[in-house]
Amino acid sequence: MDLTVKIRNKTLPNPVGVASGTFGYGEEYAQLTDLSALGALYTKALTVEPRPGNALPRLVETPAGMINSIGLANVGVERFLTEKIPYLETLTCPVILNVAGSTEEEYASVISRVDSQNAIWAYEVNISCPNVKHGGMAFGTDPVQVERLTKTLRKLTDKAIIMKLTPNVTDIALIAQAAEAGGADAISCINTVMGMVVDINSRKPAIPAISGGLSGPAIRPVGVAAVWRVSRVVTIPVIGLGGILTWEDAVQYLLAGADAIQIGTGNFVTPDASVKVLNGIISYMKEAGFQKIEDFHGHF
Amino acid sequence: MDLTVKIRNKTLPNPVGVASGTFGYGEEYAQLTDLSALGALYTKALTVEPRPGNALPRLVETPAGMINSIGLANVGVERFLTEKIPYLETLTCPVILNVAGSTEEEYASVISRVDSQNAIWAYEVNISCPNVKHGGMAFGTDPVQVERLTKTLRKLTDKAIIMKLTPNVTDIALIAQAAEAGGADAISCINTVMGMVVDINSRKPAIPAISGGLSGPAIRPVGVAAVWRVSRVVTIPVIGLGGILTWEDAVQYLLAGADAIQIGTGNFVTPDASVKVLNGIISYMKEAGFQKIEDFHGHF
Amino acid sequence: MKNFGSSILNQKEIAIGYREMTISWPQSLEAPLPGQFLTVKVTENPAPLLRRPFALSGFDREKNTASLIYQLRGPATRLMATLEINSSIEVLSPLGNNFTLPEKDETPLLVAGGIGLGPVLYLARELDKNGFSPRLVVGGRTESFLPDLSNLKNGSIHYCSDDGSAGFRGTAVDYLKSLDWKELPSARLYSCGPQGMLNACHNLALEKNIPSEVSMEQMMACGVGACMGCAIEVIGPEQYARVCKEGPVFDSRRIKWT
Amino acid sequence: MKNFGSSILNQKEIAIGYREMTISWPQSLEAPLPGQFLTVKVTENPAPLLRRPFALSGFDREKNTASLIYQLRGPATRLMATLEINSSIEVLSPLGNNFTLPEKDETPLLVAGGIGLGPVLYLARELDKNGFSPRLVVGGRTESFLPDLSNLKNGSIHYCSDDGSAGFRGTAVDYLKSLDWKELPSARLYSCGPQGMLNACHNLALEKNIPSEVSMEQMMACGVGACMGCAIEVIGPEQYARVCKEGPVFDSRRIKWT
Ligand SMILES: Cc1cc2nc3c(=O)[nH]c(=O)nc-3n(C[C@H](O)[C@H](O)[C@H](O)COP(=O)(O)OP(=O)(O)OC[C@H]3O[C@@H](n4cnc5c(N)ncnc54)[C@H](O)[C@@H]3O)c2cc1C
Ligand SMILES: Cc1cc2nc3c(=O)[nH]c(=O)nc-3n(C[C@H](O)[C@H](O)[C@H](O)COP(=O)(O)OP(=O)(O)OC[C@H]3O[C@@H](n4cnc5c(N)ncnc54)[C@H](O)[C@@H]3O)c2cc1C
Ligand SMILES: Cc1cc2nc3c(=O)[nH]c(=O)nc-3n(C[C@H](O)[C@H](O)[C@H](O)COP(=O)(O)O)c2cc1C
Ligand SMILES: Cc1cc2nc3c(=O)[nH]c(=O)nc-3n(C[C@H](O)[C@H](O)[C@H](O)COP(=O)(O)O)c2cc1C
Ligand code: FES
Ligand code: FES
Repeated sequence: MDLTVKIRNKTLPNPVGVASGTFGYGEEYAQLTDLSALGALYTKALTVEPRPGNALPRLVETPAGMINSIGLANVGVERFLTEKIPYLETLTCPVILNVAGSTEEEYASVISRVDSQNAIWAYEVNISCPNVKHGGMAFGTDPVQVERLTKTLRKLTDKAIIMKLTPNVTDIALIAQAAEAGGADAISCINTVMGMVVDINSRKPAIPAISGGLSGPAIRPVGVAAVWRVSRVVTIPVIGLGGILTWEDAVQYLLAGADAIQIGTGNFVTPDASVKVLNGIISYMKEAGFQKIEDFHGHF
Repeated sequence: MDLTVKIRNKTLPNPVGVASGTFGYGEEYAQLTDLSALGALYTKALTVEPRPGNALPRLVETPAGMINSIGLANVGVERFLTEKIPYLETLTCPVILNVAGSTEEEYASVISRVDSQNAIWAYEVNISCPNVKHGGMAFGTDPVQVERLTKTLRKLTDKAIIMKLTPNVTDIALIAQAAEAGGADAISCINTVMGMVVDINSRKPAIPAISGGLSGPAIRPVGVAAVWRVSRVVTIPVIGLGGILTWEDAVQYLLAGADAIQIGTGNFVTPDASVKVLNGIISYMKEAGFQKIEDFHGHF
Repeated sequence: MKNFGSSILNQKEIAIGYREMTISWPQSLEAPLPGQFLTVKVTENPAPLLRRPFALSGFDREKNTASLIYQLRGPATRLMATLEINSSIEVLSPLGNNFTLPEKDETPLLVAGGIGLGPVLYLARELDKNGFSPRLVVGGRTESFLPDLSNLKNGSIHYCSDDGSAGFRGTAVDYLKSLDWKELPSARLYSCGPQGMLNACHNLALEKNIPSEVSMEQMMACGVGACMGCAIEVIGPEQYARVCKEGPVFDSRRIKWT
Repeated sequence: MKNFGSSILNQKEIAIGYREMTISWPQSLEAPLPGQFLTVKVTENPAPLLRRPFALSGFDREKNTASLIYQLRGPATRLMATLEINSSIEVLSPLGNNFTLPEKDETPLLVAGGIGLGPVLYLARELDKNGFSPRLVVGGRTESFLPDLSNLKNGSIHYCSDDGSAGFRGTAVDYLKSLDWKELPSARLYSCGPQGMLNACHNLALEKNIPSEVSMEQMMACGVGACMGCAIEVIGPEQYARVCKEGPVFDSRRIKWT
């Protein structure tokens, strides 16, 4: 059985990754799950400058989900290179760096400054960030900006560029096509869904940022639909995520057209969800007689 | 305490309605809840011609939610007038007719043909329907189409026109503004979120239409966020819905800027949810010292 | 029809993976008829969200108790199995239509498979009480799937198992076919169970030219006819019928078998 | 640190709305220290979704059992209260840091309010065992909020209630203020409870110039330091600290009180 997933000129050992922002840099989970079994580890978003993150509180639970307002809390490129890279170098699984910024130049600057690091297998570009030069609408909501950003970043590196799409758009397929046109090597979808909770006791939003990012099982049907639509219109691999808790959830994504998946919020509920999901996928493939990941595709 | 909600030139007795497609024409729930206590009853979508509805099965449960693919199953205008109006005439609560179509003319035709009926208090226009003349994208995804459709319908009736928005757009506030510019008297938001479930045993989508409409508690944070954004930019009343099960959920919507709310999927779980929610709102208002619905607004 | 808080008076395993639950019934509420169902709200948490439909498997007007037989399948039934005696659940019932009673001279043939046992058992007991001699045929894959049923006064129970480990070897429909149909001039067929069994019952009824009713299943949301979610395809002027309202019991000739 | 299946060995109400649960602890796993916490996965259903954090309120290395005290508040704790003895739950522990032990000559003053009782009680018992004479001050609104605590060998327990219905009339901090501080030259303060109580403890510690540790609370998602969700504002080069990793126990001078 071949579990590998080809992205650009390299292969992921298996289709099960852990999602950006939910797994730190892996160290925090090292005692709880086998990091060497991960198909990929997507790090927390990295920006040029350190960012402290959003005001408090940053989390609120919702029905079968949660909203986070972490912001892009991270140590910035400089400290990343000295404080995080040494640990990442010890990992045997592919490490995919999640990259964020407020301008095209910021994204570009992150990649330029870290690209020589061998510990980085590929980049996942978080385009849910507001573009400060374009009135603050997220990069990922405008196909023109997405194509341009992808093109710019594509030129800077020989590593794979994975564009991570936001579901908060009218037509996610259009955005995916723009990313592919710009030279993306793969698409990750979805990032969190915009959501809001009001605290009826304090009569204020539950998080100071008012709205935040909804994740978890509640949004799984949104993610599966997005993967289905995106995988119809692009030829590059699609990495599906959103609400995966169990291997059954992951298999839904693969059948809908995903080539790989990521577990985000699911890690919080089951710290070794990634291993369990991978084992479940393997058993399913055995029973179904699937030899490779592509065998999941084309059933409808 | 004044619970009324003014829409155009009339007032709803209270802010708690039951959502289109989840309450039939009221008859089915008559034994289970006090219909005369409803702030409004929004009927199943009506189209000019009868429609049998979508292929089977039409429902699938999701985490804290459900997906429906009912389609616009309804008896059409002719049978509506003879079979449904007589019952609706016996109701004392405001009946708001949910109107749907595949072209602007179809929407217009429904309203023209039923407008003389006194049993109809107002229209709620379901613009999540695909516009067959515009490549099948939903009316509600394009501000230009929304404004034009609203203008057209506005001319046909003296009854209130409530435009019901889809959340499957990049910027719902823009669509709401277009509706207001077109002369809408109120905004309902949200309709269902696009979602999909794959049956991993049959390896087919759980519903033949592939994707369907996600509703229930899972989407409540999406609805609350939409109401917040829309109520910032329009001056007409906003009717909030999506995932309301309890009075606490309803209060979240009101605090986020809604003037009224609707219960959809919640009726399936608790057949007399509407009465319970209304009573909960009243108790909350008493405790908070609120005199009227507007007192819910402006706390943040 | 009413949505009421009900007490769990008893529940026990009656076959591997199958449980019978007895619940209290409001005195003021009409008695459910064989074929009718209830829906249960299993938890106050929003998952599993939807109420779950179960057919009544018995009713005692004197004690005001109702019972249902359910199979452990997923989250809702797993939760139900953990409910202790005297704990309460929210029940909406009676819902849907019911089986038509046979004519005086007809022999009622009742076929049950899997989760179809409940409504058929209730019907068998009612018919038995009312002087009919129902023949209840219960099919399962192996012996362990076959519950031990209290005997009927006039009627009879026939077990069938695919592997022959109990009773007749073969399906319930195979058993029916094996009967001496000459001594069954006017029989009437009732069935509830897997789609394939119902379809086979329908075909047998056509062949023998006897009336036949099937109790159908479909995913439900409202359970009261409001959402159009539980539609199935039928033959007639309307393409679809609602299982929760026009059904769950249908003349098998009305169903569009696929 | 380990995520393990644990058996519920006992649980009982210890004050109105408060329960104590005793669970099994894997032999191979390190013992939790006072101040550390665990997170519980309360259901296999996806709601309530997140694991819930609870401080350890006791630990028995011989029996390999741990306990926690929890208040019935919402869906997760309501579910926990229904779990029967011998049923199992999934527990992730030990998490977070722990209280610093006092110096040999210091008098440990321990303050607990509401759900802060657990960790403080565990600390009191440990200190007591190790030859210290902890003074445990437990505050509640009325008598009915005050659990009956097993007595300490060397230490002492002081109840305070806002309405004077039990023990000292006033808050736990009022009680501390009422002490004769001349006989407490070197005290050390530990507190866990509502934010206001912690802040008052901090102010008292500043006034008396004694070391003071507080156990903080914040909404958590991962519980292991990976998500940055449980941040609180602190003084120092970094604006935020993670309650689950740098905490839950902090030097009260490090907290940015608001
Ligand atoms: C009219 C009717 C009568 C029924 N009578 C019985 C009975 O007497 N005994 C019995 O064991 N079962 C009966 N069922 C089936 C029963 O409703 C399902 O077994 C139950 O809902 C399973 O829920 P779960 O959460 O345990 O499993 P899940 O994993 O949620 O579902 C397992 C299967 O049950 C069915 N199901 C789930 N939710 C619903 C729903 N809301 N409406 C309808 N079907 C659903 C689906 O086919 C699903 O694939 C009946 C169904 C209908 C429609
Ligand atoms: C480090 C730490 C130690 C704690 N120790 C104890 C203890 O020993 N005993 C005790 O009774 N409680 C303790 N708590 C609080 C406990 O976690 C909440 O009471 C519990 O989560 C309530 O869950 P619920 O579903 O019953 O109520 P909900 O209605 O979900 O929540 C009630 C309140 O609990 C808090 N809460 C809910 N979910 C979380 C979460 N995932 N993380 C953190 N807080 C949450 C929130 O403040 C919320 O407003 C501790 C919290 C933390 C952070
Ligand atoms: C606490 C938290 C922090 C996150 N941080 C990031 C981030 O830094 N960059 C990013 O691209 N996505 C981030 N995400 C989004 C997740 O990677 C993922 O796309 C989303 O949560 C949906 O998947 P899930 O439902 O499995 O969590 C974050 C999500 C959560 C819950
Ligand atoms: C079974 C079902 C049928 C629906 N039919 C319609 C419809 O005909 N017209 C419409 O505007 N909305 C329809 N809706 C959408 C609801 O009115 C509502 O906008 C949506 O379900 C979100 O609210 P909820 O989460 O409270 O259900 C339907 C929803 C459901 C679940
Ligand atoms: S379940 Fe709603 S119509 Fe039958
Ligand atoms: S809860 Fe995730 S970092 Fe603390």
